Amino acid sequence: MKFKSRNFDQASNVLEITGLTVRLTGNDKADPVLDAVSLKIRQGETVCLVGESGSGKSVTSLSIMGLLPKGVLAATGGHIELEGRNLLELNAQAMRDMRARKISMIFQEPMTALNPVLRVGEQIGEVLDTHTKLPAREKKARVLDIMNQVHLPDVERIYRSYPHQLSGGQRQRIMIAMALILEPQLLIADEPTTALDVTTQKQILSLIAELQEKHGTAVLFITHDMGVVAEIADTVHVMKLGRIVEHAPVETLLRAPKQDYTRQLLQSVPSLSPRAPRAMPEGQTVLAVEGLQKVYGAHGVFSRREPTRAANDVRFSIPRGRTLGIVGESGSGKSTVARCIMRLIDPTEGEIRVAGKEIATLTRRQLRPYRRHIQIVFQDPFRSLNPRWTIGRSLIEGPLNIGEDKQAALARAADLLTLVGLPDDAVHRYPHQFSGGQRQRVAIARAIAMEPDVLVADEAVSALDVSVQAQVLDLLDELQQKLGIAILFITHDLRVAAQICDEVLVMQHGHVVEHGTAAEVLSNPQHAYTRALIEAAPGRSWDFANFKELQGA
Amino acid sequence: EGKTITAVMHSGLRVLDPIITTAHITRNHGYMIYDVLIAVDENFKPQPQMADWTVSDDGLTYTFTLRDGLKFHDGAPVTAADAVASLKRWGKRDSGGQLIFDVTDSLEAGDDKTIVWKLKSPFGPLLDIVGKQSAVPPFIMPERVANTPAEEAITGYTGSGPFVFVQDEFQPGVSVTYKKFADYVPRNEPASWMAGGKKAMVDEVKWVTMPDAQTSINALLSGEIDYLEQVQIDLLPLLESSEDVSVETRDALGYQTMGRLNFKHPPFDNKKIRQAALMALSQEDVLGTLIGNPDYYKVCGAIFGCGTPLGDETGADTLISGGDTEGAKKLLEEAGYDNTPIVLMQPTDVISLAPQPVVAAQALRNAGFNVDMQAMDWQTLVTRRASQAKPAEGGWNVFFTNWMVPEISSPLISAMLNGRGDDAWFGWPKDDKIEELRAAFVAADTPEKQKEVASEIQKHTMDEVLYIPLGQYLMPQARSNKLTNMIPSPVPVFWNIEKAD
Amino acid sequence: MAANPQPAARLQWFFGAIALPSGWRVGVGPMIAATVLTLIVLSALFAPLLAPHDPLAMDALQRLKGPSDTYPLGTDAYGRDLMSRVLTGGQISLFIGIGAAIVSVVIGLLIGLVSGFFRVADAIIMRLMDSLMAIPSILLAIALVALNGPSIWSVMGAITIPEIPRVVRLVRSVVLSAREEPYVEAAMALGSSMPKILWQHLMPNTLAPLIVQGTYICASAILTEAILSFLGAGVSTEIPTWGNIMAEGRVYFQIKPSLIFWPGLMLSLCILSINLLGDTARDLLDPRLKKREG
Amino acid sequence: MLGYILRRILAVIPVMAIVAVFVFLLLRLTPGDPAAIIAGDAATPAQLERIRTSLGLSDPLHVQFFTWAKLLFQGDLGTSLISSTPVTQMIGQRIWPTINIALMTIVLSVLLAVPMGVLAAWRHRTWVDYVVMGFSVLGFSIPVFVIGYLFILAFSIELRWLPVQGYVAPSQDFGKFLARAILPCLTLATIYVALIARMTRASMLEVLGEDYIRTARAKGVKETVVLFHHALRNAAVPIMTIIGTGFALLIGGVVVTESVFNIPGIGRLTVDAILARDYPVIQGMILLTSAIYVFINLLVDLSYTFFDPRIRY
Ligand SMILES: Nc1ncnc2c1ncn2[C@@H]1O[C@H](COP(=O)(O)OP(=O)(O)OP(=O)(O)O)[C@@H](O)[C@H]1O
Ligand SMILES: Nc1ncnc2c1ncn2[C@@H]1O[C@H](COP(=O)(O)OP(=O)(O)OP(=O)(O)O)[C@@H](O)[C@H]1O
Ligand SMILES: [Mg+2]
Ligand SMILES: [Mg+2]
Repeated sequence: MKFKSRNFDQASNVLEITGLTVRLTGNDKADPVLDAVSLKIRQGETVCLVGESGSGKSVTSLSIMGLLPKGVLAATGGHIELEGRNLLELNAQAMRDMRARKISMIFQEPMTALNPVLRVGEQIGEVLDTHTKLPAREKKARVLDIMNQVHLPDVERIYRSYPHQLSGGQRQRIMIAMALILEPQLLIADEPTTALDVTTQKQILSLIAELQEKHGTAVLFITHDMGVVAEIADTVHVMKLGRIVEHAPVETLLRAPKQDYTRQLLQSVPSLSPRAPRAMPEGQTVLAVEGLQKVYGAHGVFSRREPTRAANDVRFSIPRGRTLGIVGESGSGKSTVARCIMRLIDPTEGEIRVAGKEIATLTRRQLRPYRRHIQIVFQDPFRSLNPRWTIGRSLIEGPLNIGEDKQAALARAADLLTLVGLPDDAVHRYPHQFSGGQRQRVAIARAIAMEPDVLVADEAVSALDVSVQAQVLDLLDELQQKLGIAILFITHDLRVAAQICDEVLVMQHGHVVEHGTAAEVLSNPQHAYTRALIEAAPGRSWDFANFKELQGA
Repeated sequence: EGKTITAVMHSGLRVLDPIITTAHITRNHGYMIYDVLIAVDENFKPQPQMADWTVSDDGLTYTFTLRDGLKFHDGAPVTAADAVASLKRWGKRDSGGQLIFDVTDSLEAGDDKTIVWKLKSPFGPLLDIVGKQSAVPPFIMPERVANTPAEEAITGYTGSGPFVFVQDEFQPGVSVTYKKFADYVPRNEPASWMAGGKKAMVDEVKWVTMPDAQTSINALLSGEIDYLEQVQIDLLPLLESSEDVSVETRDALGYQTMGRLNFKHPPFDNKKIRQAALMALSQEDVLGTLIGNPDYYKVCGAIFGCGTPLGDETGADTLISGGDTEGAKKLLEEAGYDNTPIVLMQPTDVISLAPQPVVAAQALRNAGFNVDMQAMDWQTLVTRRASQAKPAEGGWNVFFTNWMVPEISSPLISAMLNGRGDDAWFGWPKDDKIEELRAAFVAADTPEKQKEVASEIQKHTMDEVLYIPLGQYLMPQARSNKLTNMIPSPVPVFWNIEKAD
Repeated sequence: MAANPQPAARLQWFFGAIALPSGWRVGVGPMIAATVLTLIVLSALFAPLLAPHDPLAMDALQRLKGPSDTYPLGTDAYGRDLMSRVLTGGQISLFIGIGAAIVSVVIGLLIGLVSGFFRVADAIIMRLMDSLMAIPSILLAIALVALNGPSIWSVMGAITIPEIPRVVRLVRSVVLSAREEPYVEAAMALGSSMPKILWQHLMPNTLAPLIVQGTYICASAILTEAILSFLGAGVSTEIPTWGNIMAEGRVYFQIKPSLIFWPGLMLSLCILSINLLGDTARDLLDPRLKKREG
Repeated sequence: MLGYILRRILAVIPVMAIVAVFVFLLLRLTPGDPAAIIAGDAATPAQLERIRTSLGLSDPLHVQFFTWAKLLFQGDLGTSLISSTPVTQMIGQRIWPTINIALMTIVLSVLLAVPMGVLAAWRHRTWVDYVVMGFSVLGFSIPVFVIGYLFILAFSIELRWLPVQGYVAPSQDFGKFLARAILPCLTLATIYVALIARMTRASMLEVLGEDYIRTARAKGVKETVVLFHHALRNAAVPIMTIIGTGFALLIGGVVVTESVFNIPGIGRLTVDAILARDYPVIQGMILLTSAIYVFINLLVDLSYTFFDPRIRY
């Protein structure tokens, strides 16, 4: 692993934050959201800000931009100095002048950060309208130029497109173009790649690096992905509960973290090297899929949509007690397969055999007795539990459906909660009284309550912080050992797949392109696509948990 | 730029055939554009209008002679053939007309100018009926129009009257415009009610409808309109302070308000119970609520109206003295009233008809009647009163209405005095005695004899309770002071009126 | 008149906020509204005790009189006591308002649930509802009332029918979005039957918006009743309602404004309070807003 | 795009068909006998029967319906039972005042309400917001006719600035038209403004919380541009929707306002027709207003594609 190791001692400061404190307005008693944050960024430097969700990364960036939500959050102390001026003291007009000219920002969600009803060319051009007085022709030329610089294809067409007509990566490039067109001294990027798949992420990261090089821009890069940090950072700041707990040049931090919190954070990052292969058990096949195909949206008189072949000739089988991972980039058809297997949607073709019974063609009513054999855990822990139901009610819904006695089911629900590591009095609480990780445990408990043979986990840990993610993965592992369930684990994160799967199946455009044991697929990929996926994984040669290079990389 | 009178009439003009409907607004429209053969003057005496007449000594042949210069609006001369066709069509619709045609031998045009009407037996009041001013006067139309079947509405609106109907500007229910008919030749006599010279003194008359009483008063006050045919008496104070506007009673006879019982169904098929209902009611209460201001109403027990030649108040003592609840109770008891509910229809949308049922319902209840007052709009009431079904099954027992006094001032005209059972007016009394009396009235050849019979009819009507007169009231009109010389006739007419600049 | 459901909007009347036991914070405005509404409802309920006279008793000699000891608010054109009529009028007006709200919400909820969940039924039901919506409600109401006679029931029916499609649309849209929630899919995966999912998972989502919509329907029904009376197609004049007291009184608007003023005041206060409470309920019940408040 | 437009237009057909059947049944299955009305005070049962036959009212229901529907297809709405005028002609005479007043009201309302709503959302929870919302709630709470009377009392009778009533076609004398149209438009606008301002505010509040608004601010764009260029266009779809569905409200208001201000429009025509049981006119009017409503909402739907490029299915 090659880290950046430039020295910035000579470089001038672009931004210097000292003792920045941000509080909830009208609530002085609550802990401050930012507690005396200090941070400096020098010309050409990339500073990464890491830390778990809610630690105050975004609030820091919004404070710099002067975009803290009015009436909710307010900076109550400290300085943010840029070119010798304290940004906190500027009036609204002066602050507006700063934006885009001196400091720019890219946001996390490329899907929502662009105005859906304006053409993207116009949106980039608006920066020029606001801060310069260029004639229309020149303006357009500059916009096209920056669009070329961010490597957008066919810029004339894209200039006239609306955001929804672009892919996520293209939209993020538009955001970057918008941020850099006036060559600001500081670029703030708040998780700019989290919503993108790995290959696109790689492109965007190298694009930012390239432009930074070209324009000498200082970058404040916010992320929770340690891999990304390893790839791009010069200096790293670690945040926890509104404070900066540690900061150091990147290599120093990754090799020799000083604070417990940092060590813990790094240790939670799953390794890309596959787990040790488990002994193949004798268990019978509990789920077998054969020639599965799903075509979306092939009807509608005036609908001009092309039918989407989201899954094509997918076949696999899982024996008891084993975990099969499905990986692939966004839109490759992973969820489609999961939903077909669950019969939440009807497959177009193919066989699905659960506990020896073909269920692909059963009606909903006929299906009901077989439901218990196969259960699912969804990605979003905040939406997969009915917010109006107590945890207990959610947990016994399935058992009641298969005729279990209510008292017995409730008693078992309490046991299940203990099993997934929650207090058993949680039965009476509501979902909003739990954190995301805890909710995901409840969701798992709900699935387990049916005593299924197969558990489908569709991105079940993707929404969670790395530390929480690690706990949930451990939980799944433990349950599998105790109960002998087969797990179908869907993820786009190769690190996660490497840690939990026995076998891995790689999907691209609805096709299975590679299928083998985790060790084979991840260490010795055959298909070009699989190789590209692995290539793109950031920090793939660093073993974060052990603070050293990965063996054999 | 000619002179225009903008008038707000009591309702919107929708039906343009003055023979097919009895609606007053259509009659008023008729007087604007049509002329009549003969017409009554302010002394209730028929006078020549389009025609003079002679009567044969045996009273069997009437000969009318058209005067010179009569022309339709399309320029064609008015001929006797036009008049004959018009009279015949009228005779099919109008109840008075029907009586004459019952005894008509022939009605023919003698030549272009003479109309000869031969009867089988003498019919004293023929001229009174042909010359009557209301409830369908025989307007003279071109023969081609008059040949329209009596059940269908006419579609051509050519008259020979002093004003021309402007078809293009007609909006049913909203506004109607009349232009002065330049070729109209008025009679030389001074105008007196519907008789005499009809001289149009303005170029245009525009009737507009205003659904809101206050709006029309405000419009008059602000000079947006010139004339308001009816002013609600309660609203008079709004007009009193204005110097530009006069409030006056054009027509000294006014209206009679009355109740009608349904003779076909219990309990009012029982004479005693009908009498009890009459006894329970008090004119003063009804009029006080309906009109309020005593200057504008008159307690009057005469079925032919007070101030008319035949008016006589016999038998109406309780009505005019405040009702006799106790007497009514006693009568009810004697009659063995079994508490059958009586369906009383109340129209909610006509201001001059809404209060009567409310007051009556209260009075009837006080006397021990079981009253089921059902509110509805006037058109529903009109539909429902035609139903002979049982009251519980969509029929009715009582309703109230108003007539202009000239429309009930004679037993020949008054629709409620028809006693022919199912062929009679709504309520359908089968009463041979009243039919005899009406025949006697036709046969009476002097005013004195007529008066005698009329007095019999009054007595009989009150005894049988053919209908319950609830008193007489006046409707003041308001006009801009620019308008002068309006004829004080029951029908508001626009000839003779002058408008200052 | 029909008020449509509006998404997130907050109306916090005055800053002085009062904390309710459950931790809900309600402005002073809604508190006043609740008090006013309670008073109006109570006065209507106890009208027979409070009214100084029989609201139907007429006195021909006391027409259009001003306030006096016997007639605290004066008399109307029939010499009836205005105060007694206004008090009693509240009964029917509120009955129509609340009745219309309950009936249209219940019917709309049932249709909307079915329509939101079953695609086949949806196409047909929504065409029907579109058609019902297309008929302007006041015209439909006038037509129904004029044709069926002006009973309380026809007025209520006339007001209710045009509201149903709006409720259906509301319920349907909630169901459409809620059924995409993972917890609904989870319930399916757990083998819950369609009716069960519909009633236990989806229906509760519609309750909050329905309560809000219900208040708007209630307010608009009371107002529509008044307008129908104004147009001569309301409840029988023998039964006083705020609407027909005003309709009868409108002729005397310039002579005796109190005939419109008092029922109008009661009506407006009542509707104002209901609307305010509806807005407050919407804010309290809207989870999105709660989330944004943090 | 074309598919979307076509689909929307085709969807109108079943809706109007159901409206037609509904309107027909509504009127024929309920009591009320036009023959009795035409016949007048002195009619005998026999006369009534003859009139009924001549009107085709004695035919079986389905025969009446098909006769009516066939003529409808030829654009013939029948002839008024009362005034014997063709319904199309009556509507032709009466529709312009209504259209002019309604259009003016819509324009006036949108011009007033949208800035009000935007302002309220922008100054969320300040006195500006409370005033706008207060006005909106109030606008819903006072019956239209009371507002109309109050305006007349104030502006026509006390101040004498404007005429009390009436209507003059704008083509005839625009000044006079304006003088007479202002009060009815204001009266009608109160509810409509309340409705639109409310929706604008709610919708803007939602949009102002979106990420792209933050993006726009991060570009240093001025607040007015943020509000009117970025936010309002995104908030436009629900606002357009409420303008469309609020049109039903407007029709209701028109009926009342036309009575109060004595405007010879179709609102009054309808009320008069209903009270007179003039079936062909009622049918024609309900069909027409429904068609206008459907048409307006079709336009509103199509306008979505203008405001939101994503709607192209
Ligand atoms: N608009 C807001 N209102 C109230 N509290 C807020 C608001 N925005 C952020 N906070 C609080 O500030 C703290 C820091 O939030 P912030 O968004 O900066 O976290 P983060 O580190 O960016 O997390 P993530 O990785 O999830 O984006 C959190 O506790 C959050 O609850
Ligand atoms: N309901 C649907 N109708 C039409 N197309 C759909 C539908 N759901 C998914 N698709 C399409 O099917 C393809 C596969 O989608 P799927 O959700 O299975 O991908 P995925 O691998 O789960 O992606 P991600 O990692 O983003 O969750 C995509 O192109 C998607 O656009
Ligand atoms: Mg963040
Ligand atoms: Mg997926």
